[in-house]
Amino acid sequence: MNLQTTIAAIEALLLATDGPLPQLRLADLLPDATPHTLDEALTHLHAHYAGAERGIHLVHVADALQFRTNPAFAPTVRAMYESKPVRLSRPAMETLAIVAYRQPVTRAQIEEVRGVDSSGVLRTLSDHALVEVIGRLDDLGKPLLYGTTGRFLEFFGLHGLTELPTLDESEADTLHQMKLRLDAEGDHGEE
Amino acid sequence: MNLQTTIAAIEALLLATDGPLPQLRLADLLPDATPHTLDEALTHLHAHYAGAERGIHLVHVADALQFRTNPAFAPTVRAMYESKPVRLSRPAMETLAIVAYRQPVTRAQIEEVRGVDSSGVLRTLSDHALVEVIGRLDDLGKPLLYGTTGRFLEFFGLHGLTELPTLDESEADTLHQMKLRLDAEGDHGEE
Amino acid sequence: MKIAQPRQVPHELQLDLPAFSGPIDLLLELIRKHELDIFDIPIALITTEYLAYVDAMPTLDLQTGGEWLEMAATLVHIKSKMLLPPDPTTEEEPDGPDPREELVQRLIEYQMYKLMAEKLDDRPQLARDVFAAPSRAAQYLLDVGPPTLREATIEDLVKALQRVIQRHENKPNWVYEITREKLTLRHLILEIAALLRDTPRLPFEALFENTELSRHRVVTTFLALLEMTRLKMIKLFQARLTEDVLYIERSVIDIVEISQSLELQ
Repeated sequence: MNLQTTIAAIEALLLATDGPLPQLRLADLLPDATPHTLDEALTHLHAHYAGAERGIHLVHVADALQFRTNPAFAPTVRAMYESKPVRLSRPAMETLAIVAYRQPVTRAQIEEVRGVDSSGVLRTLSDHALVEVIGRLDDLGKPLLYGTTGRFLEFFGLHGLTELPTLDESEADTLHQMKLRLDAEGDHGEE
Repeated sequence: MNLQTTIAAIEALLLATDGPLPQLRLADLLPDATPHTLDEALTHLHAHYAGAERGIHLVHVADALQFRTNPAFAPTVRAMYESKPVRLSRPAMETLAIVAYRQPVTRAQIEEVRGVDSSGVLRTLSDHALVEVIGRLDDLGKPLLYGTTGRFLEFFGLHGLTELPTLDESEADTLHQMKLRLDAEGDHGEE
Repeated sequence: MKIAQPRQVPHELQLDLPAFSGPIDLLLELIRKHELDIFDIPIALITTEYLAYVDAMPTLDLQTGGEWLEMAATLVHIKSKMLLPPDPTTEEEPDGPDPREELVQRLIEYQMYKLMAEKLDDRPQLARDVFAAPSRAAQYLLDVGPPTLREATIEDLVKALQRVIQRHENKPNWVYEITREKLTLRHLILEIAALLRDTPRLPFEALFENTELSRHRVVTTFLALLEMTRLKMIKLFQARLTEDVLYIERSVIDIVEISQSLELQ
């Protein structure tokens, strides 16, 4: 299978797929293309479906590929759907951030940080398949441990958890300083 | 709106559309593009998404536009659908459970129980031939009634609906109360 | 259709507190507003403002606003501790731990996750900022039949139902407008109709397979069968060879539809 045909075949598969298409599946579905040709085709497609002047972008989510609309056209696409933007509420977003950065985490731990009952938001988040129970803590009452799902990666267009946004330097620095100070004060008390 | 942006916007709309997109609707959605620019953009796109070396073709269906896979790749696309085992999402599973235990049931009744719009999941479930329309409720608007299919039984290895597992007493009771409530609403019309 | 309100902030409070997702969030905002040093919070000022805020909440009771009151209590407690002279009878050093320390720790930690949440929120989100092609499965299904499903067990289905049920158990506002007996009859007719939809003829025993056998159920099943026979929806008959088997046969096509529209008095 030559490069041009491989590119076209991948285009067709990506249009027809019912969700992100795992790269491994791609190789299965195109057995006549050599790994090298596949790589070349993907490189071509990544370059081709990208940038401000394209309406379709090829994105990588959790080891899978998907065509998505360029975020710049979100208002136009929403107008077509005649829908309001779906927004996670602030409490949901906070809870999700805690789960994402601290997983595995129990509900009690989340509530300790947030200071409010979080059972409702956790339920909403699992209804949306953004978080799920990934185990139980070996502790009194064996509380459930929550983690993020594959859908979470898909939702935020992340390749993996390592791609989670980090605090920028000044933010991280401020927080670090604050913690240091807190520790120092905890050790020596205040004058 | 310049030509390049118009082309990109149309690309985005055609990727995201749920069915053929009427040309008139396109003009509505892109009020900043002049008719001339729109024409030019469409001419460009028609030339671009065509030919043996493309996996995506832009086709005209009556007065509407749609991206379709190049028919040459139909076997590959079919292979993708044939072999890829799909996992039912949590919302799909829940909806399926409601249909199974509560059939015949209307979409409104399902949504009443789930608290969220369920048209998408219901479509997925009928795409998978797990639920189907089995009649219409003799009520305002004659809403469709959904039930499970033969494939549903096959999928779960059941000989008949009577083989559906029973619930423990308190669960059964809650379910029963849910039914009472739904039936009551069914009798008195839904809001 | 009803959209569930996020539960962690009670509905009544949410009206008045759109900006704060909880008491810690409110405290952070008060600190920001007054440009206070988080390590040296004037606890009297903050407590007064916090209480004023909580006081302005339209309806606050222990059920809906527990966390807000709890924080108020914590603040008042810290304030009282700071006002008290060090207790000479304890071993505590005069410059013992600052009573505000734990609160500060919580504020900092919360602040961190709040920042993370904002960053996460800035990413393009599916169905909000970016859109994928909708499922084109239907187009291909005509050719290839429905897609293969990954194995799921009947337990998965039951678990799904249990989730739905559990959610409902906390829902207070259920209306019962119709007597249980009448509905049970209707419900059983629908159940029998659903069974007959797939299999036009059923042995009587099939109606009780895998169901809890109770007197009430058996009696109601009989009533349902009689009612359905009366309405000419089904026929009852016995097999000639094995005379002990009672069969129920569907005698209409749209049995489910007909059953659903039954008016039972």
